[in-house]
Amino acid sequence: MSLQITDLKIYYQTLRGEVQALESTTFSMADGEIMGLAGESGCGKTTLGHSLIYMKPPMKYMGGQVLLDGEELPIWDMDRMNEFRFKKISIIPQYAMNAMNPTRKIGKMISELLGSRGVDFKAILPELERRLGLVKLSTSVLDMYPIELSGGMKQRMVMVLSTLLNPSLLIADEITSALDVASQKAVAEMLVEFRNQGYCKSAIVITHDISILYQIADSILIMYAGQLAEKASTETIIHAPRHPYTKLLISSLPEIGIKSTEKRLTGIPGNPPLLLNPPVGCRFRERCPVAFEKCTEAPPFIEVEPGHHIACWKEGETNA
Amino acid sequence: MLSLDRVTKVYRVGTFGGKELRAVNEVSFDIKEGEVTSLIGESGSGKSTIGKMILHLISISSGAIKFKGKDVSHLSGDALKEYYRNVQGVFQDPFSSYNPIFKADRVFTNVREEFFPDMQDAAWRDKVNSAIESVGMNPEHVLNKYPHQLSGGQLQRFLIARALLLDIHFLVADEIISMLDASTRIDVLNLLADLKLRGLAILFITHDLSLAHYISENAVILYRGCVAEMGATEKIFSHPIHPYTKMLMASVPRLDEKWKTGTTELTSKEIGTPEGCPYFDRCPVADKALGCDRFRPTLQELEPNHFVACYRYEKNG
Amino acid sequence: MNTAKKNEFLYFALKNWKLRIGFVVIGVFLILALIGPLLVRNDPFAYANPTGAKPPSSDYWFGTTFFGQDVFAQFVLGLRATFLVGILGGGLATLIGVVVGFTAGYRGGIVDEVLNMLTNIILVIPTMAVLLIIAAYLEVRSIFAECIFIGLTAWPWAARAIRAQTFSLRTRDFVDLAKTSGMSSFKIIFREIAPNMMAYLIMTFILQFGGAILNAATLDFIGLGPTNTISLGMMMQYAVMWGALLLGMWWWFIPPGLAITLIVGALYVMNVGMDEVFNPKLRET
Amino acid sequence: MNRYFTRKILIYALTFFLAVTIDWMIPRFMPGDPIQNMLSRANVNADAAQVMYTYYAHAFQLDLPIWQQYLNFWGALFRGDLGISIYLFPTPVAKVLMRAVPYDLFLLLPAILLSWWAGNNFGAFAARSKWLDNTVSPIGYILSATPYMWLGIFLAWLLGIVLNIFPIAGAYSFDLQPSFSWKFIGSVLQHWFLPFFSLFLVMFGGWAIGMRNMVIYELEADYSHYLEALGAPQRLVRKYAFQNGILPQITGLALQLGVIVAGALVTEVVFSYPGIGYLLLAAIQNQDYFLIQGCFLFIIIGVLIANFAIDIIYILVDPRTRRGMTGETA
Repeated sequence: MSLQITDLKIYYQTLRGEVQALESTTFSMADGEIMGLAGESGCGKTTLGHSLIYMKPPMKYMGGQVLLDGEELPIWDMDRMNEFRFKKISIIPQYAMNAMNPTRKIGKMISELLGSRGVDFKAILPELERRLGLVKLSTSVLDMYPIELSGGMKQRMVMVLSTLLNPSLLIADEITSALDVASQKAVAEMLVEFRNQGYCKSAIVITHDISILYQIADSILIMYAGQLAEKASTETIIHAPRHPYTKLLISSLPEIGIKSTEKRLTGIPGNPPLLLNPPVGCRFRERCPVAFEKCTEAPPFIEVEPGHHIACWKEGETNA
Repeated sequence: MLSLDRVTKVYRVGTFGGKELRAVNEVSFDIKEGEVTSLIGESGSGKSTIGKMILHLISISSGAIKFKGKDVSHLSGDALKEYYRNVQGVFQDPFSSYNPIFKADRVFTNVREEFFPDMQDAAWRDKVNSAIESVGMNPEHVLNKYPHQLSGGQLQRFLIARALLLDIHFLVADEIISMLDASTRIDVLNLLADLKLRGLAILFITHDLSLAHYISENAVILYRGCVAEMGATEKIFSHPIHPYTKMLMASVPRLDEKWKTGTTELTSKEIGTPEGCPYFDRCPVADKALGCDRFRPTLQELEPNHFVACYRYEKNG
Repeated sequence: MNTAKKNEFLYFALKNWKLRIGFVVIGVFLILALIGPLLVRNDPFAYANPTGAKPPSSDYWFGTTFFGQDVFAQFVLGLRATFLVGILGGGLATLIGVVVGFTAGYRGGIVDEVLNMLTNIILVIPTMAVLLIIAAYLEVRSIFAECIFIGLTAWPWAARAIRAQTFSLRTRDFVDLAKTSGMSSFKIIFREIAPNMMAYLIMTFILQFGGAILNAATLDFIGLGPTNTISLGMMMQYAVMWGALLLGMWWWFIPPGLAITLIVGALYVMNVGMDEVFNPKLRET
Repeated sequence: MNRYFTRKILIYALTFFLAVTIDWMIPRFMPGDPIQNMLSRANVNADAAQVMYTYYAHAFQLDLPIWQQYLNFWGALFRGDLGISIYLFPTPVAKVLMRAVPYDLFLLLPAILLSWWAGNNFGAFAARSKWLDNTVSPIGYILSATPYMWLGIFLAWLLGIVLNIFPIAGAYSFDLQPSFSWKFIGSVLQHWFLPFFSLFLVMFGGWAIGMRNMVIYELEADYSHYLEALGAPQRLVRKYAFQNGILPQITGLALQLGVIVAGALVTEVVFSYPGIGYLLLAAIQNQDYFLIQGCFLFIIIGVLIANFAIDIIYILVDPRTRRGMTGETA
């Protein structure tokens, strides 16, 4: 097991009260797994991803345990986490376009950053240059300022930098959403290549675009309103989902080959609940076509088949 | 219903406008009533500029836009107002479309003040209610609220309802669902399909090929301000010809098949002249012998309602 | 405005200590300026005390000048002048800034280029130098003329800030939507854009208010203030001119300068407080 | 970068043109006969008045057409001819001004540079913690709200009169002749300190507040968060924030110059420090219009030169302007 999360609970402290962004979350990831983390905006996917590496106020740790390669991550302690960041766990942030200091040459910035972490830049330079080649960047970018690079180039540069110390876990936050389709494909494929080369042992890919995950992820974890809904292999989530939310979500996605005149897709009526004061029990209850009395209790996230977890009373029952 | 005739937008950049940037370069196409035409392009392709030119929010540098046969490129005053009675738009960001300090209904009141100043309150209320109902919402649930109290999907429907208050024949839908969540976006898209059945002509601007395929009869593929390929959606999607369209089709993530590996070309090999084919530097089949680097290919109709701008595929080339 | 939002602003405004301090300080001085002259028995210019300079006492709260004039009487009258300059001078500067800023920001293109150029030019010129040379040639100077000159030279800051704000609001979709509703530019600026900038405009005015007071103090101190009244800056000028320093007459020059410092300081602090109230990112938690 | 540069130069050229035009216009378009006014109020004897009247009538060239007067004004300006001072008759204005300029530089350069340096460091320091911020920032606000002349008066009274540590008037002791002796240099420095210090303090407050805001903004920027997420120590994050936050402070320096100059004028008046400010006061009191106009021109030219220098420095320190990729998003 690469990553094991038990009962992780994260709230946001706001002036109106606590936003229950992530309810008791338990799941694990295998070594070498690329796990897609998907859901609508505000479902808690970014909260989950960020809490593992960089939990800054107003994010608030409410309990739970995170084990990476068997070692506990002190995610609630900003200072103690520093030892793990970059070396054991790393992130490609959503804002990769602005992630580099605009007034430093990229190479200089990297060397200063590595120096501050006790890594010898000179020693790692050949490897850095090799990896730049892998993402189709010339080594001359090290002598450039970030503004001289295009969006896609910056994205790839950050990708190389974030994984330079071969972290065990990489969190990739919406890395394709700002890119055009061509760059999107290239970046997504490079991520897989990085995993294959062992630049990161496993990765969590946070995105709202499920079709990208279908292309690159080994497994997909679907979240809804701060709760886990379903986790299974990519094929299963796409072709044989069992949670009602996943089913409705997947069936609402238009794909090439479907025309409105031939086959009308339907969305999910209603809106996700506000997390400031969410309903008790299953948070999908109000929009769920198969909800019943029991759903006022929160369903546990249980394994219904090997590698297939669901949090739904209906599905859990039929199998139990 | 609406036709573009060599519409061009040139921006002057540099000191005292020394350089020019062609955001849209001689784009021509027609949109018929009861049809959705998708305008597909990546960021910077000029697709939104075309939408804004149709809506008179950006001036046209050269060329003409005709609405029902009449040149509407340079309207002003009452004529422009009359045009807006027929042609309306909905934009990408639902939250930016509303003035955050006023209630969402203000978009309706603005329309009333400008277009129906004499209408009685009761009659107006009926008109608004029926417009809201026709976009699938309950007026009681959505009226009299602030934008932040409504969801993105509701806000976008609200804007479509606003357009329906007028006697519209043409709607520019500029990326209207790209910021909505997956579970709600399809319903807004279906709404456009319903409007089409009512005889509206719609220009659906998008970067998402699957959405374009779902909703539209015709598609226009735009690259750096130039039309690369256009025609019936079916033909383009089942039989893409332009190298750029082919690349798009191969790169789009699908749910029914995996990507074919083989890296996409990211770096340009060779820079062409500004007069050449805009796709020259990234094109895998570019050929200087054909003049790709020096002359911009024009659109050729390869089969009925299927046009391509590429020297490789000229009929007798 | 949204009632929920309005209450939220009010709540934070009342909770914000910077705003509270600012309001109290300004309030105290404003009251002093308004009712002070009514409390004073002595004509500020009359040589009330025949023995000349005297330190503060129950008769003369702030003492008397070298010539025996009542410092407190001059002080409260000077406060009036200070507030007048702040409101009129700062107000005029804000008004010009609003007109130029809105026009440049909303119109864009060549209009913007020209106005922006003009703004930059006036920004580079040390306005005080221009004020000096104009004032030097005027034989009779009134406080209103001073307000107008200050207003006419201080607007570029406001114009720049408002232009930038207008620019970013103008590109918002609701402005495009208003255009496609057939609304005129004038209507769009004042009914769609301006209401979104109220907080910003108030803050601009506050800064211009403080700036005008400081400018007026400089002019007055150099001897180019109004010729028909007294101001805080002029009090300091007279104090220095008649050797109050060497004579140790601290009561003559400390109050006017301290009052200006406190008023302008309170305005600056208020400005920060308002920024915190209207910009949730800056709120203290 | 070219675009940036041409624009700047154009603005400076236009500013200079406008300033000179104002300088020329004001005496000619103000109500009344300036020469008569001037002479009637200047306390000179009848003989001198006659000489001066002839001189000024010629100098103003009121008999020539307006455009000719304007062109001649420019011509004289380029020859360095700014007229003759009344108050120090018959010394040419340019010469009077040149005598004052070294004192201004001696006062302003250290005050500006040191307050800028110290204020920036102090502001960045205040941005470190909420506690520091809440105690330090109010000091900055109060300082920057203080009128220059009042702080000067206050310091002169406190340090000069009450504590009697520093002299409060002049550039050196009246009983000394300028020489390269320790005694003289010591006297110069003693006289210099108070005006310098009062200018320093007011500016210091402004820079500290500006820098505090900039650093807080930079610490919230994406690149800072990324560094922190990669476990970079606060030392490195703060270093970057400081270096990026200081760039707008450079432009801020250019924008503040006008205000600083005004502050320097009144400070010199308070301390009878023989720079242009002090000269200006004397000129105003003696109705010496040529000298007033000369002071005005000198101030403008000084500010323009300083602005230009700052622009060049900015180009040198900010790679974004150098690589010519500022702003333009096509």
